[in-house]
Amino acid sequence: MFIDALKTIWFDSGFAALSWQHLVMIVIACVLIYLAIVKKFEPLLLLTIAFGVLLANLPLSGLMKEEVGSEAGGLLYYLYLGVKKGIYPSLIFLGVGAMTDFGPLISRPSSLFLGAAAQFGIFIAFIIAGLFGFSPQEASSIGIIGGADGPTAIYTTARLAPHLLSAIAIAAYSYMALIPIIQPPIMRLLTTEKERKVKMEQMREVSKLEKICFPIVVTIFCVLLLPSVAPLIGMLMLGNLFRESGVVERLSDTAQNALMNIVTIFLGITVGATANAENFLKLETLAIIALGLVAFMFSTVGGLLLGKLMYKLSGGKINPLIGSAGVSAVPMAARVSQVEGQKANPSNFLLMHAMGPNVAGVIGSAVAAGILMALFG
Amino acid sequence: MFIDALKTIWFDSGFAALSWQHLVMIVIACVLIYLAIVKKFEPLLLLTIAFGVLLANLPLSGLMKEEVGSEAGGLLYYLYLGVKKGIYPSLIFLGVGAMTDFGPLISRPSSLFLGAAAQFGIFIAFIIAGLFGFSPQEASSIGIIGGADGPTAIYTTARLAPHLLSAIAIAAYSYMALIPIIQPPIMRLLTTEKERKVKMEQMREVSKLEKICFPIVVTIFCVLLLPSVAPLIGMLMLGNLFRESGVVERLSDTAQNALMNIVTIFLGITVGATANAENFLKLETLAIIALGLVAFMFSTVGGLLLGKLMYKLSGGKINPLIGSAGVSAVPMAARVSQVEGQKANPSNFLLMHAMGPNVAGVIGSAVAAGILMALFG
Amino acid sequence: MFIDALKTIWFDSGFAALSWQHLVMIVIACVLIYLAIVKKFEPLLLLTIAFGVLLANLPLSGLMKEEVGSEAGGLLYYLYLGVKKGIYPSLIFLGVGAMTDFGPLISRPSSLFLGAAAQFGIFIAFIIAGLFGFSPQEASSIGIIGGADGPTAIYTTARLAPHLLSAIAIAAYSYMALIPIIQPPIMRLLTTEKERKVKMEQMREVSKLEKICFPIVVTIFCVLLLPSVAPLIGMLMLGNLFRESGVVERLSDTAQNALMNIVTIFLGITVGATANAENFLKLETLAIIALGLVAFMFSTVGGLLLGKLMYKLSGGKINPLIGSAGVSAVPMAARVSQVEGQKANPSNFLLMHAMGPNVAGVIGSAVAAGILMALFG
Amino acid sequence: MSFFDSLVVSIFCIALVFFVLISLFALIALFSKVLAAAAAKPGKTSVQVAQTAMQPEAVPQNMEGPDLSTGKLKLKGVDEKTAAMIMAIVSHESSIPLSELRFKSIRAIEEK
Amino acid sequence: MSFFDSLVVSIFCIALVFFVLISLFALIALFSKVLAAAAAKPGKTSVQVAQTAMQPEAVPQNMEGPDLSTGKLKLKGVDEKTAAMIMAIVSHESSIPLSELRFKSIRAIEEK
Amino acid sequence: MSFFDSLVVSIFCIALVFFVLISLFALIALFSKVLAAAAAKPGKTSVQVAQTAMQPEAVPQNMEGPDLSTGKLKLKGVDEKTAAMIMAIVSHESSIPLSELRFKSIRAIEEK
Ligand code: NA
Ligand code: NA
Ligand code: NA
Repeated sequence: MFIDALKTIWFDSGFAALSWQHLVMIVIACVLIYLAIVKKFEPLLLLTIAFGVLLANLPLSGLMKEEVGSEAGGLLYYLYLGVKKGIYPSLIFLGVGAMTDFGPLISRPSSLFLGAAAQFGIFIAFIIAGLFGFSPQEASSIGIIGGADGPTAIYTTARLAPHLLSAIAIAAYSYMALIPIIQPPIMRLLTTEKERKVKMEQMREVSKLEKICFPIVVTIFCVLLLPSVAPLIGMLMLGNLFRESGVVERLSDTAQNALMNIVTIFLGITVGATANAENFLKLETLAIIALGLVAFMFSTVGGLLLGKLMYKLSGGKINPLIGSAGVSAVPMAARVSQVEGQKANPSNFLLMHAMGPNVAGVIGSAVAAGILMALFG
Repeated sequence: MFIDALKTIWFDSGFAALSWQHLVMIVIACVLIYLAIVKKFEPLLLLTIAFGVLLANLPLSGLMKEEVGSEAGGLLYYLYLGVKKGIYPSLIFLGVGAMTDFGPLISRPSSLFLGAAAQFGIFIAFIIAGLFGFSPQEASSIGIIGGADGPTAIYTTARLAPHLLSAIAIAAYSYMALIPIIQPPIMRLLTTEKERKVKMEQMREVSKLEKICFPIVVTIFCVLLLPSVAPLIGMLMLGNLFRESGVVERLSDTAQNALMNIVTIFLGITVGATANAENFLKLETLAIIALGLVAFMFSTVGGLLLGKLMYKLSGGKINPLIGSAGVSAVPMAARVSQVEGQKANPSNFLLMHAMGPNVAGVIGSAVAAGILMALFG
Repeated sequence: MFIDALKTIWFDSGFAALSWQHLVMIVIACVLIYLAIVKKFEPLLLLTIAFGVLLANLPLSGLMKEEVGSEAGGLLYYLYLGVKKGIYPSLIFLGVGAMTDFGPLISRPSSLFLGAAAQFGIFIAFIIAGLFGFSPQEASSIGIIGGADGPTAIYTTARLAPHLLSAIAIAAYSYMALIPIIQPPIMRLLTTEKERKVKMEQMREVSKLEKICFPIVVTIFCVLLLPSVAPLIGMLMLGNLFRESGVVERLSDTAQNALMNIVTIFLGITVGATANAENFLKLETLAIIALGLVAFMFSTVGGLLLGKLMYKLSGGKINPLIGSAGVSAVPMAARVSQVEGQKANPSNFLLMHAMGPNVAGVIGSAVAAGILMALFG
Repeated sequence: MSFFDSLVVSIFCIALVFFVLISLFALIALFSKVLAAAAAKPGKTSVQVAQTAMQPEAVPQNMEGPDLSTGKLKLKGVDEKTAAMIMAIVSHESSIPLSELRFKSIRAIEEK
Repeated sequence: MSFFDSLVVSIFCIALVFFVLISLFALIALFSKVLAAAAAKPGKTSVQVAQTAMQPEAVPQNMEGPDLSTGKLKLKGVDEKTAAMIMAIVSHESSIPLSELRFKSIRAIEEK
Repeated sequence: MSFFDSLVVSIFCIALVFFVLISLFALIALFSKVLAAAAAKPGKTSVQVAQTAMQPEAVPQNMEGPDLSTGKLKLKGVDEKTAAMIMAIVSHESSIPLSELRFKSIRAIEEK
């Protein structure tokens, strides 16, 4: 009889339901955990996503089971509602806004051109994805990887192509972590030694008043022009207003810490949990990963090319290396500009100059996402 | 064709849908932001509310769109559920309770009389609002502005007259910030120089045991007598028990900080977002603002008059200036008593004496709200 | 007329609806508050639960009123959803995982045997509860008190026998606090002076890599074997991975603090609020309290007996006193082992050795809960 | 609602507010007296002792939800001035800047 | 969606991105100028004074939602040792115990 | 459920609990051995180097989510032994028990 009972337990256990696909997914989860911990690939998100992938592929756990009638759903089903309804990415943007200093952007607003140009890869990937047979919604979500901005990519994908969510989120965060490997070759290829050596003038100080007006003006203008971008830009700018107003430090602190961390945990684990074997182990996923890389590369190219143009137009005052920082991936891409600039000229200090395009890139990706959602949402 | 596409974008944009009402609301939002940041009018709430007003009046953003069937609602619609269901004000009261020291009240329980008298304005405003044609539910919500207590006003209005929510919340927080301007003239008018000079006796020390018993006793009595006030008084007193028990500092800390700040953000932005032009740009709103001021003034009068009575009955031991602190608006009103007392007699130190009526006023407003909800809910 | 109005208020007040059962429950709530504050019985949970009991037994407050149609429910009804859906206990386990150092367990994995043996009481109580006429679901929930692990007990009971929730939660946390009184007599009874004097060898150092692999391996194995335990073990191990990975300190910190405290508040007050008089004032409750004690005692016995066996098999190297720590009740039970060991031999330092079985007991109870939920869920 | 009705309701309500707060006054005054009377009697020491026995000093690291209150300093048997001095001395002696030291509590060591 | 359509959509979109960000550029540049012009005029002092009057010094403990920023001290142009010294001196000079003082940032006053 | 059924279920369950935890024991023992064997081989250094290259020191303020862990002790230029010694000395000098002191970071003061 014990043998029978053991058999029952066995057949009700996940071991009996385990397929090779699950095993592959578990291995993928472990690789992602490795990348997050040892290689420090955006660990806040990637470690959490990876654990979500792991949990989702241990069969029969029912963690993502939908609530039906009076029967309770799974834990991750409930937590996932915040992704599905677009709440978590917006709240993360609230924290990002409270962490972001738009000073360098206000000081040199021409950074915005670079932040626009560095969305180039989004559309290259969009076109190629279309050729691969992805629907416009899917192609938009894939393209947005090239925005190099996690919450924007997750928000857009949750709206347009939720079945691709985990692949796109993983690709986006992985490539953001790989920025120091992806960008430098392109930067050296497209710029001359002389260009890279350019030292930029010190930026003017930005007054507190300008910093306070900035989020208000940007909100009014962007949300009026692209209503669909309101949750992202609105929350980003509210967080920034918390920061710059100087009168609500309590809220700014909570937006950056407790709230953002809680939301990050819930977002990461549930985005990961959408990566069940059926959704993830497809050629599509490989295509997404390839297209994500393409998007990152062309976004870098776009930023650099406009950087070169501005170098010329400014009579050599703008170092084109700051263009690649326009992809966002804050602050990693700006650091890469700094490192490459210093390699060419050890006394070069581009970091603060690159922060302008860097934060402009966040706005740029959100705008691009808003346009795509308006067209295909 | 590009022209056509641009036209489409334009006609789908908020610019095309923008009316002069929206513009007025945007200006109002900016004025509120100015008051919050520069004039430091209760910035925690007012800055957040103002940004909510701004977002709600950038047309077509759909931030407050209701969820219908399987179509997702807007971000602020979901966050607003916590206001609609009465959850946020209660949770803020949890934090307020954890921050409040009822020691001065326990030390001199007669402060409670002042906390009762200073609800006078609620009912004056209630009567006048009735004359203006407001329904009893609306009149109650308007009156409760005179309670000088934000969460109570929001809780009551969300229950009784949700269409007036933003106007009442803005009025309540604005007048609370204006307490140092509203109260002093009334205080000087109604009290004599001699009364204002009264120095009060030092209060007795309150034992830890008394402080622990206080929230329990108050909860039992108030909730038994006025069941509708349970969410407010219950949470206020739970927070205070966290504080005074001394054994759950973790919870007390979180109730005051992470939880309270998160809820404040969600509450503020969604209360603001109810201020769409149709609701807000009405004569009613002006009436509410006028009545709110009346309510504050008569609450102050009520507290002062009873203060004068207690001055007489006590043989001149009670300084009537502490009466005006009974309106709550913690701790602003108590500070005003302190300042006025010191003006009359530089060696006068009324602050701790005024804290008793001040915190009694919080209980008083909640009781008044409970009664009005019981009658008209 | 005033008299009439006062009558109305009176008859609508809780005083009129107050029964002797309510009064008994209020007294019970006050006793629990006393135990939590003065006797420091697990105050984080017990103080909050006790206040929930208090609120739930002040009649007519409607705090637990269900939402019906468009009519809003009570505050605690909404907060209770997190218990009903099993979300809160899982999130608390996330924090517990982030707080727990599994090092001592990895260093001496044989601790797991003790963590298994110390679940003995669960099944003794299960059998006796069956004899008393409890259903298998109820008997499982009662038995799980012997797991000495609050979130596990609450999770299991919310799934299997929600009507017993408050009684079981109160019993579980109370007995956990009473561990220093319950265990020592049993420990002295079952062990010899010679056994208690055993000094254990220093444990080997555990590498960071082992600590990182541990949560991953445990998750994969346990969730595969017992899918129903996924929410508890999954979150426990995710929290531990946050801790040990060393790359997401932000998340680890929030899981241990802001998130855990918020959830603790919501969990405690709503679990307490299920204790209405009709549910709680029954003979069943007394039976539960008695059976809970039996469960704790036999769990202790189980751990000690296996400890004695390991003492013999190891040739006297294992001090059987660490066996009783296998009941979990982290870290109280490990401290009791330390104290008793030191009484027998003042130079004895068992604490770290007892931490192994102690944390193994957490896994053991979760596994036992998973089995019972798989059988009777 | 007519003016007269409003007036009646208002008078009723403010009376009720007074009634509730006066009742609270009575309750608190009563409680304070009862507690003061109770405090006059001793007898709490046995509880204290039992409590102490239940909490051995050795606390495993990180297992108990460390007290993470935001930077409150508990002073036991030390006045604030002394505490400030101790902190300055510790900082100086250890060459660790005060901004890096966190004091959780300072209590006088009772001499037995 | 055909390749041609994709291309057209993409060109349209990137153009629009540029349009939005260039508009923002114009707006910010405009605002900066307006604000700079406004800043040239004085007149803010009266506001400051009124503000100060509204916030008497005496602040009751724990009533106002104390600033609970997580205890980070920002140092600008000052090393930590100096900062510790400054804090100790301030504490001593003011007779306010260090536990009651909260330093938010210490920055070197640049000599001009 | 009859007593006999309960008994059988219980025996089955406790056996299963033992089975799961013994399996975990085996797994952990196995893993520890595998990891110990793996650790014997070197070869991680290249990864370390690459990693370092990827994180230039210059970190823009406030952009990265500052490290806000509570109560971890950061050591900079001090080994753990020295740190322990420093902590013991501070504790002794100040008569403040170690459990009451919280050190946020200890860093060597570089002599210039
Ligand atoms: Na971007
Ligand atoms: Na009031
Ligand atoms: Na256990």
